[in-house]
Amino acid sequence: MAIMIRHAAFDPWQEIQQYQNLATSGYGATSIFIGTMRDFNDGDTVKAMTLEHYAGMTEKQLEKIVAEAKQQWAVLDALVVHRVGHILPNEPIVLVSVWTLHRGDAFDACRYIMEALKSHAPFWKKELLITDEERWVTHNTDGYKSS
Amino acid sequence: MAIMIRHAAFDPWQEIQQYQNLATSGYGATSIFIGTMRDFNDGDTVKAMTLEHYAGMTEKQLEKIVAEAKQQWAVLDALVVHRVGHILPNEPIVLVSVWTLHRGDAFDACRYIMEALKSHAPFWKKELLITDEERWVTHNTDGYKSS
Amino acid sequence: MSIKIRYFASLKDSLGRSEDDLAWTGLLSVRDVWQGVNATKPLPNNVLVAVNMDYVTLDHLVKDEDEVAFFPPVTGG
Amino acid sequence: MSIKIRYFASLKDSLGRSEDDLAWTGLLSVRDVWQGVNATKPLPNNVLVAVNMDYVTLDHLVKDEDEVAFFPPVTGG
Repeated sequence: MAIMIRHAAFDPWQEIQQYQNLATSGYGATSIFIGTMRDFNDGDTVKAMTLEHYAGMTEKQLEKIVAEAKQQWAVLDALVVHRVGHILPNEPIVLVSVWTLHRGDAFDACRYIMEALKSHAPFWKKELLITDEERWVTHNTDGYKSS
Repeated sequence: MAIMIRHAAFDPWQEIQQYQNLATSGYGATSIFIGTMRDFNDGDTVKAMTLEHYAGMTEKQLEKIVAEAKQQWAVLDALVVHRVGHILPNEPIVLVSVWTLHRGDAFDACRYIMEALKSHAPFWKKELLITDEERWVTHNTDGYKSS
Repeated sequence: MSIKIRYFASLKDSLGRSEDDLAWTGLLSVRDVWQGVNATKPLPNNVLVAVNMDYVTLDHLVKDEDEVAFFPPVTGG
Repeated sequence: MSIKIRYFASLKDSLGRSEDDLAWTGLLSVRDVWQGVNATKPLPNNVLVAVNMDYVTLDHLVKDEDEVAFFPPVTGG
Protein backbone atom coordinates (compact mmCIF):
# COMPACT_ATOMS: atom_id res chain seq x y z
CA MET A 1 0.00 0.00 0.00
CA ALA A 2 1.29 3.45 -0.84
CA ILE A 3 0.04 7.02 -0.44
CA MET A 4 1.93 9.65 -2.41
CA ILE A 5 1.50 13.42 -2.40
CA ARG A 6 3.09 14.93 -5.51
CA HIS A 7 4.16 18.54 -5.92
CA ALA A 8 4.87 18.18 -9.65
CA ALA A 9 2.95 16.70 -12.58
CA PHE A 10 2.86 12.90 -12.60
CA ASP A 11 2.23 10.27 -15.27
CA PRO A 12 -0.46 7.89 -13.95
CA TRP A 13 0.58 5.00 -16.25
CA GLN A 14 4.17 5.19 -15.09
CA GLU A 15 3.08 5.38 -11.44
CA ILE A 16 0.84 2.33 -11.68
CA GLN A 17 3.31 0.25 -13.66
CA GLN A 18 6.22 1.05 -11.41
CA TYR A 19 4.27 0.34 -8.25
CA GLN A 20 2.71 -2.81 -9.68
CA ASN A 21 6.08 -4.21 -10.72
CA LEU A 22 7.64 -3.53 -7.35
CA ALA A 23 4.88 -4.40 -4.95
CA THR A 24 2.04 -6.40 -6.39
CA SER A 25 1.47 -9.96 -7.58
CA GLY A 26 -1.18 -12.64 -7.71
CA TYR A 27 -3.97 -10.21 -8.60
CA GLY A 28 -6.73 -10.98 -11.11
CA ALA A 29 -8.46 -7.61 -11.13
CA THR A 30 -7.31 -3.98 -11.14
CA SER A 31 -9.67 -1.04 -10.81
CA ILE A 32 -8.23 2.38 -11.48
CA PHE A 33 -9.64 5.88 -11.23
CA ILE A 34 -7.94 9.00 -12.55
CA GLY A 35 -9.21 12.52 -11.97
CA THR A 36 -7.94 15.05 -14.49
CA MET A 37 -8.05 18.82 -14.36
CA ARG A 38 -10.49 20.29 -16.86
CA ASP A 39 -10.27 23.77 -18.35
CA PHE A 40 -13.93 24.40 -17.65
CA ASN A 41 -15.94 24.51 -14.42
CA ASP A 42 -19.26 26.03 -13.33
CA GLY A 43 -19.63 27.80 -16.66
CA ASP A 44 -16.19 29.40 -16.67
CA THR A 45 -12.92 28.78 -18.44
CA VAL A 46 -10.24 27.83 -15.92
CA LYS A 47 -6.60 28.33 -16.85
CA ALA A 48 -4.92 26.89 -13.75
CA MET A 49 -5.60 25.60 -10.28
CA THR A 50 -3.82 25.67 -6.95
CA LEU A 51 -4.36 22.67 -4.74
CA GLU A 52 -3.75 23.39 -1.09
CA HIS A 53 -3.53 20.59 1.46
CA TYR A 54 -2.99 19.99 5.16
CA ALA A 55 0.33 18.17 5.06
CA GLY A 56 0.37 15.29 7.51
CA MET A 57 -3.39 15.11 7.91
CA THR A 58 -3.75 14.29 4.22
CA GLU A 59 -1.55 11.23 4.55
CA LYS A 60 -3.16 10.22 7.85
CA GLN A 61 -6.68 10.41 6.42
CA LEU A 62 -5.76 8.62 3.19
CA GLU A 63 -4.13 5.80 5.15
CA LYS A 64 -7.26 5.50 7.26
CA ILE A 65 -9.48 5.42 4.15
CA VAL A 66 -7.38 2.69 2.50
CA ALA A 67 -7.40 0.70 5.76
CA GLU A 68 -11.21 0.96 5.86
CA ALA A 69 -11.41 -0.31 2.28
CA LYS A 70 -9.17 -3.25 3.19
CA GLN A 71 -11.47 -4.11 6.09
CA GLN A 72 -14.53 -4.18 3.85
CA TRP A 73 -13.16 -5.85 0.70
CA ALA A 74 -10.50 -8.40 -0.17
CA VAL A 75 -7.87 -5.89 -1.30
CA LEU A 76 -4.40 -7.21 -2.16
CA ASP A 77 -2.84 -3.80 -2.71
CA ALA A 78 -3.72 -0.15 -3.25
CA LEU A 79 -1.98 2.95 -4.52
CA VAL A 80 -3.16 6.54 -4.06
CA VAL A 81 -1.33 9.44 -5.72
CA HIS A 82 -2.61 12.99 -5.24
CA ARG A 83 -1.26 16.17 -6.75
CA VAL A 84 -0.87 19.42 -4.81
CA GLY A 85 0.40 22.89 -5.82
CA HIS A 86 0.01 24.58 -9.18
CA ILE A 87 -1.90 22.43 -11.69
CA LEU A 88 -2.66 23.01 -15.37
CA PRO A 89 -5.60 21.73 -17.44
CA ASN A 90 -5.25 18.10 -18.60
CA GLU A 91 -2.88 17.25 -15.77
CA PRO A 92 -3.91 14.35 -13.52
CA ILE A 93 -5.02 15.40 -10.03
CA VAL A 94 -5.62 12.03 -8.43
CA LEU A 95 -4.92 8.37 -9.15
CA VAL A 96 -6.42 5.47 -7.20
CA SER A 97 -5.51 1.92 -8.15
CA VAL A 98 -6.74 -1.19 -6.34
CA TRP A 99 -5.56 -4.75 -6.95
CA THR A 100 -7.71 -7.73 -5.92
CA LEU A 101 -8.39 -11.33 -6.86
CA HIS A 102 -11.89 -10.61 -8.15
CA ARG A 103 -13.54 -7.73 -9.95
CA GLY A 104 -16.29 -6.87 -7.48
CA ASP A 105 -13.84 -6.18 -4.68
CA ALA A 106 -11.68 -4.04 -7.00
CA PHE A 107 -14.58 -1.90 -8.26
CA ASP A 108 -16.11 -1.40 -4.80
CA ALA A 109 -12.86 -0.63 -3.00
CA CYS A 110 -11.61 1.80 -5.66
CA ARG A 111 -14.88 3.70 -5.62
CA TYR A 112 -15.00 3.72 -1.82
CA ILE A 113 -11.51 5.19 -1.64
CA MET A 114 -12.34 7.91 -4.19
CA GLU A 115 -15.60 8.93 -2.52
CA ALA A 116 -14.02 8.96 0.94
CA LEU A 117 -11.05 10.94 -0.38
CA LYS A 118 -13.37 13.57 -1.84
CA SER A 119 -15.26 14.01 1.43
CA HIS A 120 -12.48 13.51 4.00
CA ALA A 121 -8.99 14.15 2.65
CA PRO A 122 -7.99 17.77 3.43
CA PHE A 123 -7.37 19.14 -0.07
CA TRP A 124 -8.79 22.42 -1.37
CA LYS A 125 -8.94 23.66 -4.94
CA LYS A 126 -8.56 27.30 -5.92
CA GLU A 127 -9.28 28.04 -9.56
CA LEU A 128 -7.61 30.72 -11.63
CA LEU A 129 -10.13 31.83 -14.25
CA ILE A 130 -9.34 33.13 -17.72
CA THR A 131 -10.37 36.57 -16.36
CA ASP A 132 -7.51 36.25 -13.82
CA GLU A 133 -10.07 36.08 -11.02
CA GLU A 134 -9.22 33.48 -8.36
CA ARG A 135 -11.96 31.53 -6.59
CA TRP A 136 -12.10 28.68 -4.12
CA VAL A 137 -14.09 25.64 -5.16
CA THR A 138 -16.67 25.45 -2.37
CA HIS A 139 -18.03 21.93 -2.66
CA ASN A 140 -17.73 18.68 -4.54
CA THR A 141 -20.52 17.47 -6.78
CA ASP A 142 -22.06 14.04 -6.41
CA GLY A 143 -20.04 12.99 -9.44
CA TYR A 144 -22.69 12.96 -12.15
CA LYS A 145 -23.11 15.17 -15.18
CA SER A 146 -26.41 16.81 -14.44
CA SER A 147 -25.58 17.71 -10.86
CA MET B 1 -15.12 4.43 -29.10
CA ALA B 2 -13.03 1.39 -29.97
CA ILE B 3 -13.41 -2.37 -29.55
CA MET B 4 -10.25 -4.40 -30.10
CA ILE B 5 -9.79 -8.17 -30.12
CA ARG B 6 -6.12 -9.05 -29.64
CA HIS B 7 -4.51 -12.36 -30.58
CA ALA B 8 -1.21 -11.52 -28.87
CA ALA B 9 -0.28 -10.15 -25.44
CA PHE B 10 -1.04 -6.46 -24.99
CA ASP B 11 0.22 -3.74 -22.64
CA PRO B 12 -2.82 -2.06 -21.08
CA TRP B 13 -0.95 1.18 -20.24
CA GLN B 14 0.26 1.55 -23.80
CA GLU B 15 -3.23 0.84 -25.16
CA ILE B 16 -4.92 3.42 -22.95
CA GLN B 17 -2.31 6.09 -23.51
CA GLN B 18 -2.26 5.65 -27.26
CA TYR B 19 -6.02 5.68 -27.54
CA GLN B 20 -6.38 8.61 -25.15
CA ASN B 21 -3.87 10.70 -27.05
CA LEU B 22 -5.53 10.00 -30.38
CA ALA B 23 -9.18 10.09 -29.57
CA THR B 24 -10.06 11.67 -26.26
CA SER B 25 -10.11 15.15 -24.75
CA GLY B 26 -12.07 17.30 -22.33
CA TYR B 27 -12.53 14.49 -19.81
CA GLY B 28 -12.28 14.95 -16.05
CA ALA B 29 -12.63 11.32 -14.96
CA THR B 30 -11.28 8.01 -16.21
CA SER B 31 -12.36 4.65 -14.83
CA ILE B 32 -10.35 1.64 -15.87
CA PHE B 33 -10.70 -2.07 -15.25
CA ILE B 34 -8.09 -4.66 -16.10
CA GLY B 35 -8.62 -8.40 -15.77
CA THR B 36 -5.40 -10.39 -15.50
CA MET B 37 -4.86 -14.14 -15.85
CA ARG B 38 -4.04 -15.79 -12.53
CA ASP B 39 -2.08 -19.02 -12.16
CA PHE B 40 -4.63 -20.40 -9.74
CA ASN B 41 -8.35 -21.18 -10.11
CA ASP B 42 -10.86 -23.40 -8.30
CA GLY B 43 -8.10 -24.88 -6.15
CA ASP B 44 -5.79 -25.81 -9.03
CA THR B 45 -2.61 -24.40 -10.49
CA VAL B 46 -3.22 -23.22 -14.04
CA LYS B 47 -0.29 -22.93 -16.40
CA ALA B 48 -2.02 -21.50 -19.46
CA MET B 49 -5.40 -20.68 -20.91
CA THR B 50 -6.99 -20.73 -24.33
CA LEU B 51 -9.62 -18.09 -24.95
CA GLU B 52 -12.03 -19.04 -27.71
CA HIS B 53 -14.44 -16.50 -29.14
CA TYR B 54 -17.16 -16.16 -31.75
CA ALA B 55 -15.51 -13.74 -34.17
CA GLY B 56 -17.96 -11.14 -35.38
CA MET B 57 -20.49 -11.73 -32.64
CA THR B 58 -17.94 -10.64 -30.05
CA GLU B 59 -17.49 -7.26 -31.70
CA LYS B 60 -21.23 -6.90 -32.32
CA GLN B 61 -22.12 -7.60 -28.69
CA LEU B 62 -19.36 -5.39 -27.29
CA GLU B 63 -20.47 -2.50 -29.49
CA LYS B 64 -24.02 -2.99 -28.27
CA ILE B 65 -22.87 -3.03 -24.62
CA VAL B 66 -20.86 0.19 -25.02
CA ALA B 67 -23.83 1.82 -26.80
CA GLU B 68 -26.07 0.84 -23.87
CA ALA B 69 -23.58 2.39 -21.42
CA LYS B 70 -23.55 5.60 -23.47
CA GLN B 71 -27.35 5.75 -23.32
CA GLN B 72 -27.37 5.44 -19.54
CA TRP B 73 -24.41 7.61 -18.56
CA ALA B 74 -22.65 10.71 -19.90
CA VAL B 75 -19.75 8.85 -21.53
CA LEU B 76 -17.31 10.86 -23.63
CA ASP B 77 -15.32 7.88 -24.86
CA ALA B 78 -14.72 4.19 -24.19
CA LEU B 79 -12.11 1.61 -25.09
CA VAL B 80 -12.49 -2.17 -24.77
CA VAL B 81 -9.56 -4.50 -25.50
CA HIS B 82 -10.03 -8.26 -25.10
CA ARG B 83 -7.45 -10.97 -25.58
CA VAL B 84 -8.13 -14.27 -27.36
CA GLY B 85 -5.97 -17.32 -28.08
CA HIS B 86 -3.20 -18.75 -25.91
CA ILE B 87 -2.74 -16.76 -22.67
CA LEU B 88 -0.15 -17.12 -19.91
CA PRO B 89 -0.46 -16.22 -16.22
CA ASN B 90 -0.03 -12.51 -15.43
CA GLU B 91 -1.04 -11.49 -18.95
CA PRO B 92 -3.97 -9.06 -19.21
CA ILE B 93 -7.18 -10.61 -20.54
CA VAL B 94 -9.42 -7.58 -20.70
CA LEU B 95 -9.14 -3.81 -20.48
CA VAL B 96 -12.10 -1.44 -20.20
CA SER B 97 -11.49 2.29 -20.01
CA VAL B 98 -14.22 4.92 -19.83
CA TRP B 99 -13.72 8.69 -20.06
CA THR B 100 -16.35 11.10 -18.70
CA LEU B 101 -16.67 14.59 -17.25
CA HIS B 102 -17.55 13.35 -13.76
CA ARG B 103 -16.55 10.39 -11.64
CA GLY B 104 -19.95 8.79 -11.04
CA ASP B 105 -20.59 8.32 -14.75
CA ALA B 106 -17.11 6.85 -15.25
CA PHE B 107 -17.39 4.33 -12.40
CA ASP B 108 -20.91 3.24 -13.32
CA ALA B 109 -20.32 2.91 -17.05
CA CYS B 110 -17.02 1.02 -16.65
CA ARG B 111 -18.59 -1.45 -14.29
CA TYR B 112 -21.67 -1.85 -16.48
CA ILE B 113 -19.51 -2.65 -19.50
CA MET B 114 -17.46 -5.23 -17.55
CA GLU B 115 -20.49 -7.00 -16.08
CA ALA B 116 -22.30 -7.05 -19.43
CA LEU B 117 -19.16 -8.29 -21.17
CA LYS B 118 -18.88 -11.17 -18.70
CA SER B 119 -22.48 -12.26 -19.22
CA HIS B 120 -22.99 -11.49 -22.94
CA ALA B 121 -19.78 -11.34 -24.95
CA PRO B 122 -19.11 -14.76 -26.56
CA PHE B 123 -15.74 -15.66 -25.05
CA TRP B 124 -14.92 -19.01 -23.45
CA LYS B 125 -11.94 -19.92 -21.29
CA LYS B 126 -10.26 -23.31 -21.35
CA GLU B 127 -7.66 -23.82 -18.64
CA LEU B 128 -4.54 -25.94 -18.97
CA LEU B 129 -3.72 -27.25 -15.50
CA ILE B 130 -0.27 -28.07 -14.16
CA THR B 131 -1.32 -31.74 -14.50
CA ASP B 132 -1.73 -31.12 -18.27
CA GLU B 133 -5.45 -31.68 -17.90
CA GLU B 134 -7.57 -29.25 -19.94
CA ARG B 135 -10.91 -28.01 -18.67
CA TRP B 136 -13.49 -25.48 -19.77
CA VAL B 137 -14.40 -22.80 -17.28
CA THR B 138 -18.14 -23.38 -16.92
CA HIS B 139 -19.35 -20.16 -15.33
CA ASN B 140 -18.31 -16.74 -14.12
CA THR B 141 -18.40 -15.87 -10.44
CA ASP B 142 -20.21 -12.81 -9.12
CA GLY B 143 -16.83 -11.15 -8.80
CA TYR B 144 -16.25 -11.36 -5.05
CA LYS B 145 -13.67 -13.32 -3.11
CA SER B 146 -15.87 -15.61 -1.08
CA SER B 147 -18.07 -16.67 -3.99
CA MET C 1 -34.25 -22.63 -46.98
CA SER C 2 -30.65 -23.11 -45.99
CA ILE C 3 -29.43 -22.59 -42.42
CA LYS C 4 -25.87 -22.61 -41.17
CA ILE C 5 -25.36 -23.90 -37.62
CA ARG C 6 -22.27 -23.24 -35.49
CA TYR C 7 -21.12 -24.65 -32.15
CA PHE C 8 -18.58 -23.23 -29.73
CA ALA C 9 -16.42 -24.18 -26.77
CA SER C 10 -17.44 -27.24 -24.69
CA LEU C 11 -20.54 -27.80 -26.82
CA LYS C 12 -18.39 -28.02 -29.94
CA ASP C 13 -16.09 -30.47 -28.11
CA SER C 14 -18.94 -32.68 -26.91
CA LEU C 15 -20.57 -32.78 -30.37
CA GLY C 16 -17.23 -33.37 -32.03
CA ARG C 17 -17.85 -30.78 -34.75
CA SER C 18 -18.01 -27.01 -35.10
CA GLU C 19 -20.76 -26.63 -37.68
CA ASP C 20 -23.71 -28.12 -39.55
CA ASP C 21 -25.88 -27.16 -42.49
CA LEU C 22 -29.62 -27.66 -42.63
CA ALA C 23 -31.93 -27.44 -45.66
CA TRP C 24 -35.62 -27.10 -44.79
CA THR C 25 -39.00 -25.94 -46.05
CA GLY C 26 -41.59 -24.27 -43.84
CA LEU C 27 -41.57 -22.61 -40.41
CA LEU C 28 -38.55 -23.46 -38.31
CA SER C 29 -37.72 -22.33 -34.77
CA VAL C 30 -34.26 -22.35 -33.28
CA ARG C 31 -35.35 -25.36 -31.20
CA ASP C 32 -36.35 -27.14 -34.43
CA VAL C 33 -32.96 -26.31 -35.94
CA TRP C 34 -31.22 -28.13 -33.08
CA GLN C 35 -33.53 -31.14 -33.47
CA GLY C 36 -32.95 -31.16 -37.22
CA VAL C 37 -29.21 -31.66 -36.88
CA ASN C 38 -29.00 -33.34 -33.42
CA ALA C 39 -31.93 -35.74 -33.51
CA THR C 40 -30.54 -38.08 -30.90
CA LYS C 41 -29.12 -35.47 -28.55
CA PRO C 42 -31.40 -33.24 -26.47
CA LEU C 43 -30.59 -29.54 -26.34
CA PRO C 44 -28.50 -28.93 -23.19
CA ASN C 45 -30.30 -26.92 -20.51
CA ASN C 46 -28.05 -23.93 -20.14
CA VAL C 47 -27.20 -23.45 -23.82
CA LEU C 48 -27.30 -19.95 -25.33
CA VAL C 49 -28.49 -19.28 -28.86
CA ALA C 50 -27.71 -16.51 -31.31
CA VAL C 51 -29.12 -15.88 -34.77
CA ASN C 52 -26.93 -13.71 -36.96
CA MET C 53 -24.87 -12.86 -33.87
CA ASP C 54 -27.76 -11.58 -31.76
CA TYR C 55 -29.14 -13.49 -28.79
CA VAL C 56 -32.57 -15.07 -29.34
CA THR C 57 -34.91 -17.40 -27.45
CA LEU C 58 -35.52 -20.99 -28.54
CA ASP C 59 -38.87 -20.05 -30.09
CA HIS C 60 -37.28 -17.57 -32.47
CA LEU C 61 -38.10 -18.41 -36.10
CA VAL C 62 -35.23 -18.58 -38.56
CA LYS C 63 -35.18 -17.50 -42.17
CA ASP C 64 -33.18 -18.47 -45.22
CA GLU C 65 -29.40 -18.05 -44.88
CA ASP C 66 -29.53 -17.36 -41.14
CA GLU C 67 -26.50 -18.32 -39.07
CA VAL C 68 -27.64 -20.06 -35.89
CA ALA C 69 -25.08 -20.53 -33.09
CA PHE C 70 -25.37 -22.72 -30.00
CA PHE C 71 -22.93 -22.31 -27.14
CA PRO C 72 -22.45 -22.72 -23.37
CA PRO C 73 -22.55 -19.77 -20.92
CA VAL C 74 -19.83 -17.30 -21.77
CA THR C 75 -16.79 -16.93 -19.51
CA GLY C 76 -14.71 -14.05 -20.86
CA GLY C 77 -13.38 -10.97 -19.13
CA MET D 1 -2.12 24.56 28.47
CA SER D 2 -0.88 25.61 25.07
CA ILE D 3 -2.90 24.98 21.91
CA LYS D 4 -1.83 25.54 18.32
CA ILE D 5 -4.58 26.56 15.90
CA ARG D 6 -4.37 26.28 12.12
CA TYR D 7 -6.60 27.58 9.32
CA PHE D 8 -6.74 26.44 5.71
CA ALA D 9 -8.03 27.50 2.30
CA SER D 10 -10.84 30.09 2.12
CA LEU D 11 -11.06 30.27 5.93
CA LYS D 12 -7.38 31.19 6.12
CA ASP D 13 -7.93 33.84 3.42
CA SER D 14 -10.95 35.36 5.17
CA LEU D 15 -9.19 35.45 8.56
CA GLY D 16 -6.05 36.82 6.96
CA ARG D 17 -3.76 34.44 8.87
CA SER D 18 -2.87 30.75 8.87
CA GLU D 19 -2.38 30.08 12.55
CA ASP D 20 -2.88 31.20 16.13
CA ASP D 21 -1.65 30.11 19.56
CA LEU D 22 -3.79 29.94 22.66
CA ALA D 23 -2.71 29.59 26.29
CA TRP D 24 -5.49 28.51 28.64
CA THR D 25 -6.24 26.87 31.98
CA GLY D 26 -9.19 24.51 32.53
CA LEU D 27 -11.55 22.53 30.29
CA LEU D 28 -11.63 23.74 26.71
CA SER D 29 -13.72 22.46 23.83
CA VAL D 30 -12.90 22.99 20.18
CA ARG D 31 -15.75 25.54 20.07
CA ASP D 32 -14.10 27.40 22.99
CA VAL D 33 -10.79 27.35 21.13
CA TRP D 34 -12.37 29.19 18.20
CA GLN D 35 -13.97 31.75 20.55
CA GLY D 36 -10.68 32.21 22.34
CA VAL D 37 -8.87 33.39 19.23
CA ASN D 38 -11.78 34.73 17.14
CA ALA D 39 -13.88 36.54 19.72
CA THR D 40 -15.55 38.85 17.25
CA LYS D 41 -16.10 36.33 14.46
CA PRO D 42 -18.67 33.54 14.82
CA LEU D 43 -17.61 30.05 13.75
CA PRO D 44 -18.79 29.53 10.14
CA ASN D 45 -21.57 26.99 9.76
CA ASN D 46 -19.99 24.45 7.50
CA VAL D 47 -16.50 24.48 8.99
CA LEU D 48 -14.70 21.18 9.64
CA VAL D 49 -12.46 20.65 12.65
CA ALA D 50 -9.55 18.31 13.25
CA VAL D 51 -7.52 17.76 16.39
CA ASN D 52 -4.11 16.27 15.79
CA MET D 53 -5.19 15.53 12.21
CA ASP D 54 -8.31 13.53 13.11
CA TYR D 55 -11.81 14.85 12.58
CA VAL D 56 -13.68 15.80 15.77
CA THR D 57 -16.96 17.47 16.70
CA LEU D 58 -17.13 20.97 18.18
CA ASP D 59 -17.68 19.56 21.68
CA HIS D 60 -14.40 17.67 21.63
CA LEU D 61 -12.15 18.67 24.55
CA VAL D 62 -8.58 19.61 23.76
CA LYS D 63 -5.47 18.90 25.82
CA ASP D 64 -2.09 20.53 26.17
CA GLU D 65 -0.10 20.77 22.93
CA ASP D 66 -2.99 19.71 20.71
CA GLU D 67 -3.04 21.03 17.16
CA VAL D 68 -6.55 22.23 16.30
CA ALA D 69 -7.36 22.89 12.63
CA PHE D 70 -10.40 24.69 11.20
CA PHE D 71 -11.16 24.49 7.49
CA PRO D 72 -13.95 24.62 4.89
CA PRO D 73 -15.39 21.50 3.22
CA VAL D 74 -12.66 19.66 1.34
CA THR D 75 -12.62 19.65 -2.46
CA GLY D 76 -9.80 17.35 -3.55
CA GLY D 77 -9.83 14.42 -5.95
